[in-house]
Amino acid sequence: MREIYADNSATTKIAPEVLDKMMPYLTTYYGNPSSLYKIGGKAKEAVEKARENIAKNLGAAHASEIYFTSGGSESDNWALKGVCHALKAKGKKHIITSKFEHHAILHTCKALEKEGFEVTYLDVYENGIVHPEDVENAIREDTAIVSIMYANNEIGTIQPIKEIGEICKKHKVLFHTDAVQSAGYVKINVVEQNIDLLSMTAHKIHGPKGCGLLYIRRGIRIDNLIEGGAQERNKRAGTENVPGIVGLDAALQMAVDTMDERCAKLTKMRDRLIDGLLKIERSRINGDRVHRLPGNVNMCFEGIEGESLLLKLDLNGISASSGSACTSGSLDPSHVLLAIGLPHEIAHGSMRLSFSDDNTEEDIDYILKVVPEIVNYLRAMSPLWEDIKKREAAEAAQK
Amino acid sequence: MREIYADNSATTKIAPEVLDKMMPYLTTYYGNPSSLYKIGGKAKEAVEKARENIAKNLGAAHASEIYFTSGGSESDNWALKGVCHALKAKGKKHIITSKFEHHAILHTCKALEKEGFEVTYLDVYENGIVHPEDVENAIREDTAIVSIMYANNEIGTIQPIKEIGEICKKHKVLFHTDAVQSAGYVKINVVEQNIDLLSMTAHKIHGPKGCGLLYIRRGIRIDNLIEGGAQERNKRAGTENVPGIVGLDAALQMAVDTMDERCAKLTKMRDRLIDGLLKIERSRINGDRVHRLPGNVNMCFEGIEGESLLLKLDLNGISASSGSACTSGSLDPSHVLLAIGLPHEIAHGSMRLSFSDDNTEEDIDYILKVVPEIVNYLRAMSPLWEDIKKREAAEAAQK
Amino acid sequence: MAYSEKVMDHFANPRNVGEIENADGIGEVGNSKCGDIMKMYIKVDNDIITDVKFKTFGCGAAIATSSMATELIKGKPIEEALKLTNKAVMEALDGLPPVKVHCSVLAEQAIKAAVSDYYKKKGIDPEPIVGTVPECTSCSCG
Amino acid sequence: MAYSEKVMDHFANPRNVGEIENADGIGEVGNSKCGDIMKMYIKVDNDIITDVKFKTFGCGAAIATSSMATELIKGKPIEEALKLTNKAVMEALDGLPPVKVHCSVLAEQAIKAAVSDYYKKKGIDPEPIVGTVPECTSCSCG
Ligand SMILES: Cc1ncc(COP(=O)(O)O)c(C=O)c1O
Ligand SMILES: Cc1ncc(COP(=O)(O)O)c(C=O)c1O
Repeated sequence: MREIYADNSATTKIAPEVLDKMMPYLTTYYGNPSSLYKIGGKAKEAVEKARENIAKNLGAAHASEIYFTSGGSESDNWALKGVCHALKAKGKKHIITSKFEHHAILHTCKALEKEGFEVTYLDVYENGIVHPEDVENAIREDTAIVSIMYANNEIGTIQPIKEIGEICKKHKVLFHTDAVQSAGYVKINVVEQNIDLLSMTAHKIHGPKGCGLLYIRRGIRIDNLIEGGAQERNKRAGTENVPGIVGLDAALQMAVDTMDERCAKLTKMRDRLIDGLLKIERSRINGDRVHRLPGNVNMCFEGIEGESLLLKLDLNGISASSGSACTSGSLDPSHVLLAIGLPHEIAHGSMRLSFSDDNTEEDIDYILKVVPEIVNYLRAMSPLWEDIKKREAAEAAQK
Repeated sequence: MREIYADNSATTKIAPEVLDKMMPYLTTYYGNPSSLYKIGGKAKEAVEKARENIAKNLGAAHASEIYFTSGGSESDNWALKGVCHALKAKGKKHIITSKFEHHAILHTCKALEKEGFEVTYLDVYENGIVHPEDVENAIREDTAIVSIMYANNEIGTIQPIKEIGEICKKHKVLFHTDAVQSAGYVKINVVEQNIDLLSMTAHKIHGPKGCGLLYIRRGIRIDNLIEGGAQERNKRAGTENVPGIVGLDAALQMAVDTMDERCAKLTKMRDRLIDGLLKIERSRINGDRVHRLPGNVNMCFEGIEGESLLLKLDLNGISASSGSACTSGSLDPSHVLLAIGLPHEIAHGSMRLSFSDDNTEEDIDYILKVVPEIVNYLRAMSPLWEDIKKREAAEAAQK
Repeated sequence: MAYSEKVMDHFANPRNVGEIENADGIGEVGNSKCGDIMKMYIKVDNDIITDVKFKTFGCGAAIATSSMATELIKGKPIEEALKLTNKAVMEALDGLPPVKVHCSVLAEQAIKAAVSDYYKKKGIDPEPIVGTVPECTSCSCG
Repeated sequence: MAYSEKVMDHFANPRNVGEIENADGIGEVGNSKCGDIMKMYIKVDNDIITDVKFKTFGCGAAIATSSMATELIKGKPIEEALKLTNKAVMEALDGLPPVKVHCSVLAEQAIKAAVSDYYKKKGIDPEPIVGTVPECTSCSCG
């Protein structure tokens, strides 16, 4: 059976080239970067080279604006809690974000609400895109930070980051963006896009799990999330995950180098797949078709439930997801799909396929063959589908 | 030239056996453990197997009491901030710790002091050991938590954990221990030792950097440090660092399996080295000689400064440290050595050698040959040593 | 979501899928907001459930529990079918993940609902025999 | 702590280590609490520093800056030696890590202190020529 990994938004395979670059730091250069002696020096050098190169790839003005973390969730938590706690003394107590952020942002907002901060959750409309004017309208005297994700993890919609950045700059409000999903797929330039803080993680771009970063523009006051040793210029304690950092840099570099060609290829595959799957009756694509990550396909098929669809896909060799991996196992339907206005019973039945460079047009052929079969099979045993069909028949008869 | 790595308290080389166990998860089983499909299932299985096995090796009653983190610093921060924030509502606002904890604890305490918590920093006396009765005397009505490290990272002294645990239990106060340095070198049993929370990190025991854990006894109320997805039973968000977790488990298992023999060997090497180096005039061993990690040697040589000693050692192929790696580069002398009562000028001149199973008796021979030569060389160019000698001569003449 | 092999077997090859044309009893439980709907059809002869079929909209566990439940009551006296607990269904499937326990509850309820319907159709008040079929409570949405 | 090759060279093979028996001037700066003490000996002939030696208790950078500073003033007129800045010492060493800049300041001060001592010994008030040798300020302990 064909095996297709189509859940690259959840996590990716470490690219062999990336692992190769990490290996010396998993074996020979194991020293502590903060130490004096030679093998520590090699590790230190690797960390600082990675920092410089990453800064360049993100358009940051200074390498020292890149702080390594354990991943996207830590970066998101640090950005919001760190800035809010630091600005609290200045009377700032308001946060602006959107309804369909990742839980690393939304749950952090909830925690900050408990502490007394106020949060505005902006609408993302039917196409899954925040309106910059909504950001502007929501800004208050006491707004500490605006946090809008660069691209959504479930439906892949890309937000007007530059416009939001300009608005934040104009009103002198900090702007954070969770770029976990977009890094490596869009051209990021934190200076040109007026981004003050940016979260990233390695494992979404063929790097290792357990390593991410927070870009913090120079001069921004931010409290520490993890206190301790003097690592990361006293801002983030803990012995540096040297192989992870090297892997993060290698992965981002590879993504930047291959971006144009890779995205063109993925966009073509994506659009053919969407067009093909939309031929299934009562199917829909979730989120804007144009402002969309090149590898993201998120669809609903009425009358069937998401998990059984995914299990069937798995039995047919296709690894997919119904949304964010971190919530699978929960009974609630996707907060993202509810945010774009889908009713519960349809939100329960979503399928996210997310592709990487490892996928091929043959994969798309196979998926286009298998998915309609599965949908038909599951609909045949669905009482909900039965009802839909009966309703249709009744309506047709009325006419 | 002989190359000797003698800074295993800073970090260790990943054992080849451990890396072997990690490799499948760095290559083939890259799936997200929270996902539905098969390669995610393999990852999930590995994480849960590691959790169970680690629980067993720490004497925890339930696998679900083990929470994976990015390392020792995060675990320490989470333990203190999480418990204090959760117990604040109950009027608890006091923390008991010691003067020579790792900065991950001390700086977290400072941050909590800024929030209004009160902290008692217990004396560690000349031998570097906390007195359990001091803990008992410090406990107040509003004490939220006691945090005493299992073994000190600079001078290797092992604390009376069981006794402190009993006192905390008696007074119904939570007890956290930072076991980052002791794990793998002492028999830990969280139930028997009345430990409520325990921090560990993989890279100190021949596991990978960037992965650690916090043991949290069932029923303890603790706020999250990193919010987001439902990972770690909703307590610690972020895509699991599967290879890291597998490596942490493999490293701890190996350490437990080899503990008796390895510690006996290390103790013998350590004691021979200390005896040999104490023959150098005006040298001293820091910290208790008996209640001490088997691989730790921490000495001062009057009249010479620590960093130049370390650089000389490095030029002679020996990787050592002057204390904790995270503070090297700072101008201040070790807070640990000051805590055991050394004056500044002596505290500046410490050398920590920390050994692992990879070290040999031949290493000890070589160090015993090289260190006295370096000490003599540096003293010959030290104006401080000149003064000491002059003072000695004057005192001798007076008699 | 780690499903047992039994669950996966019943999901991949569900037994008794479909409808019964002139069913003696039909029960439907759950709702689409919850994410699970089970519909069960029974044929009864001499107080024996001679045939049973189901249709389910729902997750893997919902389909597997439907399938297993039908197997467990097929050919059995009504009295015995009514004694089938969600626990027995779970055990027969070698367990379910905690978040999926509600599916087994649905399966138990679907049977009761079908039997109730059978009695109602016969003009017998099902209440004293079947009891009330409670709403799915493990499902907290709404 | 990444030291340049130059620093490591001057640390591993320090030039002009030792004392001068009948030095014309001796300067000592720093203190042991700080972790660095530099002692500099000069021999002066016709306002030319004909010989210079040092003893240093301190880190690698302290030893290297002492060594480099002595090299830079050896054989030079006093006037020129007094113009030597910590920046020049650092540059000659291809730079120092930020936390080690104070070592180069100490080296500059050690020279000034030795020259002051030389003038004092000659009965000349050094103040108008050398200025005051300030206390090490980059060193915040005490
Ligand atoms: C006693 C102690 N606690 C905490 C830590 C921090 O661990 P990590 O570097 O994994 O964050 C260390 C070592 O760095 C340590 O020795
Ligand atoms: C948009 C977004 N933000 C944050 C995260 C969290 O990243 P990590 O799993 O590395 O903590 C993810 C993915 O899990 C994501 O998709």
